[in-house]
Amino acid sequence: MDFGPYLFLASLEGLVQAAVLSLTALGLSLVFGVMRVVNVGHGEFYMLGAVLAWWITSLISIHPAAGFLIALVLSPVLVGVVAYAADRLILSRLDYNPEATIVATIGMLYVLQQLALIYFGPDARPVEAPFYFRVQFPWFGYSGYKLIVVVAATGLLLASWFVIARTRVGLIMRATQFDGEMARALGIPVRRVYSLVFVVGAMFAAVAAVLIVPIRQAHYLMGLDPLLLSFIVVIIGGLGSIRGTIVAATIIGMSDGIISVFFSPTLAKMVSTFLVALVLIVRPEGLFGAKIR
Amino acid sequence: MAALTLLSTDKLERSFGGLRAVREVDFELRQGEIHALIGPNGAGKTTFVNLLSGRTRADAGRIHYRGRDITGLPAYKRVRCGIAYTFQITSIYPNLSVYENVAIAIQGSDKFKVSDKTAEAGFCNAVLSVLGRVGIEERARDKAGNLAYGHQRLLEVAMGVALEPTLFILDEPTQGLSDSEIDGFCELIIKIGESATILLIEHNMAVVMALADTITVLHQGAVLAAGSPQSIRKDARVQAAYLGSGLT
Amino acid sequence: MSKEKSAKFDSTRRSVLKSLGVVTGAGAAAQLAPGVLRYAHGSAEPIKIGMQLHRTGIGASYGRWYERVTMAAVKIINDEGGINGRPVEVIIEDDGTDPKRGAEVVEKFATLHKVDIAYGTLFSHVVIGSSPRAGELKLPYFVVSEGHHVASGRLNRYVFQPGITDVKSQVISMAPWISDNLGKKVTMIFPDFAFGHDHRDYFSAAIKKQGGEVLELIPIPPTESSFTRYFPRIPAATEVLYHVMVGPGVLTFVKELGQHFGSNRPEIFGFIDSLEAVDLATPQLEFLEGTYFWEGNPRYAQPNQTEYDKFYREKVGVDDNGASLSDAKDTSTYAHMFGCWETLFIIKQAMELSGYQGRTAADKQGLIEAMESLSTFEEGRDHPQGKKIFNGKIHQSFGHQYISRVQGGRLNVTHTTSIEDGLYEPEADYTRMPL
Amino acid sequence: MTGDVGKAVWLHAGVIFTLFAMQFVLPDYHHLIATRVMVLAVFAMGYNVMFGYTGLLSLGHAMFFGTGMYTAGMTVYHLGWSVPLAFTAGIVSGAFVSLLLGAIALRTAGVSFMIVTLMFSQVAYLATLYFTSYTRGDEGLVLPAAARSFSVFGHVVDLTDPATRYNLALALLTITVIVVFKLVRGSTGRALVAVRENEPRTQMLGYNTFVIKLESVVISGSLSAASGAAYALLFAYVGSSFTSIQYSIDALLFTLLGGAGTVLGPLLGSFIMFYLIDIASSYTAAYLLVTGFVLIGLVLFFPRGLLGALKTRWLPWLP
Repeated sequence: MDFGPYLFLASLEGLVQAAVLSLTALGLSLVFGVMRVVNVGHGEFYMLGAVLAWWITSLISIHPAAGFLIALVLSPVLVGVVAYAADRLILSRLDYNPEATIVATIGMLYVLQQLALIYFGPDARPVEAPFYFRVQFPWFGYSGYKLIVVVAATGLLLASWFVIARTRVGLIMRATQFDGEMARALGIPVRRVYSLVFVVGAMFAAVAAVLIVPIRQAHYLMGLDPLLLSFIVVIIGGLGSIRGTIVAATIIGMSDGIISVFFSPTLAKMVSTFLVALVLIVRPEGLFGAKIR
Repeated sequence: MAALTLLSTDKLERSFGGLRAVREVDFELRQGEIHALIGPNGAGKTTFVNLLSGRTRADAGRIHYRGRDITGLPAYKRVRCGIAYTFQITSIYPNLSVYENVAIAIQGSDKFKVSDKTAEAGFCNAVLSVLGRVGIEERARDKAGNLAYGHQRLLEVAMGVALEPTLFILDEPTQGLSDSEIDGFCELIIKIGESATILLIEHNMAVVMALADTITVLHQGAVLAAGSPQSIRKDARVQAAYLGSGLT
Repeated sequence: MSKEKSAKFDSTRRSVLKSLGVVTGAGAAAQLAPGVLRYAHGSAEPIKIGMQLHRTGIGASYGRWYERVTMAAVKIINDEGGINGRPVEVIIEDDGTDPKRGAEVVEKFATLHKVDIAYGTLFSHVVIGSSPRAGELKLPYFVVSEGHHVASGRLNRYVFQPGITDVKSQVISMAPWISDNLGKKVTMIFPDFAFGHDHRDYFSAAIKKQGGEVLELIPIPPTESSFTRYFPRIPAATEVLYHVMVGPGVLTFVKELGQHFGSNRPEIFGFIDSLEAVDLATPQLEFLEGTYFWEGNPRYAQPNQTEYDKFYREKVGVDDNGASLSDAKDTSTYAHMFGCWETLFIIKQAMELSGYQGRTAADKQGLIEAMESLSTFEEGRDHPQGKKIFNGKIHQSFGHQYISRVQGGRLNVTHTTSIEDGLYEPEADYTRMPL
Repeated sequence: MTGDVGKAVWLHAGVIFTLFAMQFVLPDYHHLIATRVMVLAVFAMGYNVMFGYTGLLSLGHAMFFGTGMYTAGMTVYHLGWSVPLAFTAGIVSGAFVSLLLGAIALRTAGVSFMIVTLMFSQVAYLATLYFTSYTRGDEGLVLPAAARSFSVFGHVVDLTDPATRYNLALALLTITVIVVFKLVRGSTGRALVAVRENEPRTQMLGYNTFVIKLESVVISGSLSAASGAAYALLFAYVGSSFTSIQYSIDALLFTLLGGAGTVLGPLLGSFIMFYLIDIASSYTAAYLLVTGFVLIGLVLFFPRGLLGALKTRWLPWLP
């Protein structure tokens, strides 16, 4: 294939990658930003979102589009419930101590992953795309659904930006992020904000997963890659910086997509990871983030 | 007493964001004196001593210690040059025994090698004698975190003493102590003053007047006045500053 | 040890199968989740077969079916009086399709379960990781892997692959047909590990021999989940796209292949591995219509189906479309799993030949020499896939290969290779190795 | 406090002796497991130097283990080096890699340090898959039987012999116990703990805390590498799964369970966890569920781990 179309395809792939990644990473970033804890189990919320989407669509055998839309709503809700339980039963009891939380969320990672294995099996599970059409470019064909994923993700990102920047809920969240103590003093129910943020963060991952699952299939081991990529994104974007997260996700997603096409996906992952190292040498606090202690 | 200059600063400068916390401070500390640094809240006292101890970097200006420029020296090296520092908010090793707290300090002073047995015995005695000097010897085996606040303060001083410093910077050591404790504390500081030069940030005027040979008054990051306690007491600007900030 | 709970997924990792005498009904064995089944009238000390199973990891879908086939075959063997009058007991350990875990499982078989033989591994990297331990522990190790590593002589005298033809032979036998009927300019897509490398090396060589050429080699990690990014590397001049893929991503792989090409595609020749355990009727696979696949054993019952294949399908619980009798969506790994069936009957044959009694050095030696003395397996109930020639020097079988075309959403065999097509000069001689 | 030292020395000597005696009573399989676990315990003890004593939470130790393992394995496989030489090479490369990683990663602290170590370890993992021509990717390297014996002073050591393996593993473990014991009882150990407990204070007592942390990383990394190298040479297989995140987490798990900041904790943790998983695995394919529950349970109810609890309750002298 000639260079032009080659690069074009690469960027399309990168775009899809970036779209899904920014949703997933945003969830992780929100949780860190507001609660100052790292959720190592984040990738499993993503996995759970995908697997539940398969489960839901396989239960209701109506038109795939309808089934998918139901899953798109229901799956993240269920994941949110799981996240809420995790927050109440584990994280809040640890008083959100950063290191304890890391260990606990690693534990959650295994619990969720292995339960998925027990109840949904070790096989990759397909989910029907709500609709299917090929966009035929002169040089190659491309899944129309993938393009829709990009659009949908962008919409969601704008919406969440609006919520965080323009609404009262967002204000409360930002206040808590800025200074938990002060927020408490101002009578903000910090604990409840934490629960909310943790749930929302998990749901972001789940939504991203439901969007991607018709392309990738659902599998109990699918959680690790998005987790690592999200880590890369939040580090480069600066832990807790929404803007940084989205910019970084686009950079990483595109570069990953493009390098994958021209060289090798494995190499792409290695490169983006090294990128993190560089960023840390130059700016330990990330490109956009505020210094973290 | 000998008017030998131990430490001096030249147009020392430090800002945080827009705020000039320390502005062009020229300051001189004479060997062997007990020097008090006073001033209303937010006058930049803590920032200033942090610049001296190396915990924060200066934006401009120079620091000379024993005639040597130490402006670029990292904190731990300044400590090794004999500048000890106690934090405004008590900073000890709460989970370790009182003995360990001081042991760490002594080891940091590089005066002991814990390798061979005889040295180890000597080391142990050294620790206990330091604890003795501040009078918490019998607490050696207790967990530092369980000590009463006053004793924790003493422990932190002990950690400073253990370094056998030439210059000992104390940031509001009497803060939160009861009057009786304060008296004991003053005696202790005088005792330490026999072997070290002392720079003291203090709010409690009684303490200042009791201890200080020299006083420097900081106001809005700049030196307002410097001199003997008597001269400072009389100084109109100082009174203005204090009254202005509602302090006495 | 626990009985099986969910029919959806067998949560029992090690399971012991004493005689299936207690189980009734055809196909029950396939449904039967392995748990402990007490030997109805336990007389003789059983012969223990340690099955190294891909129950989790990228080989899971194969593992599920390898297990069902094994149970079916063992039931028959036991119903007919076992081996040398002793019932066969299968002890299953999951290797997670991971070579590291595989080696540990082999050790566990030898030192904890004290099995007579180890058996049943598919993925080549697991075989390669496990074989040396089997050799050191002097544990006869029967694999059903397709890889060329056994025949290559890289392993050791304790490792056999009697039930299924190796990749080298498969591709040699099919290369002529491909270059004659599909084209000579080939691009290869293959998984980037031992098994895929066998395809890369031996098919490239074979097609060159036919005057063809390989335009591009595109290796893909077996754990990959998104494939479009690889397709631009397919040169426009490609006449034949040769694809073989494994792992959980296979369905995504073929779907994205379809999206990429649509109607204007080159000739496509795939190894059914790219579609094992995947229902051909899945939406978006229509583009495969008219493409060709290698099949080790035809998934769809053919017009000329033998009675043996009928019997085999019935016992394993597979319908005429190669799907589970109990769940038409549960497509089998039909092109590979016959190897388990045949391997077990060959083990039986060899043990009876050597009068195998127990785990003594002499008995094991006898078993191995008996194996090496075998030369042909005639088509029959024990060998439903067809006749095979066994080379004792390289511990490898050679059989017929099937080339099928997708027509009307099913696979119809259009060409069957002869065994001779796939024979090559032995590269090694295990029989010279000390025991 | 010399009495305490005495007690501690006797305790550790006792443990080592027990392990030595065990080999004569253990049945085959458990003999084998004990061999594995002793090697893995060295890995965990290395991890503990960093996590338990210095308070640096790393999720990248699989990289150090892998460095030792691949260096030892590849020098034997490709260059035909002798076992002792390969082992040494493994440790040296481990020290080098940990020095490099430390220099970079220690610019960060807390959670970002954790993430950075995780990232680097992931690069190492991907590298083992990417450079297939040297590492044989997913398939891994199998060390030829020929390369598995060496002679010292004329008498041949055969690594395929279980007894030899057991005692070599025990030897490695013993050396590690001595090294770590001396380390944490000595001045370095005191400095490590000081950094863990209160870094700013430690700085203001004249310590160069960066160097101390770097020291800790290198010691920790080298021990882990030693464990990896030993594992490769004893069990003759080198594979990418050993460098996966799973392995970094195992080190953390073993340490937490046994008790972070105690010399013997990781050893205890390794034994218990290995058996827990092995038993669980005979009931379900989802045996890693145990790992999950243990981690959560520990952090919720048993943050100090087993020996940690003992130490705080009854045995304050436990090093």
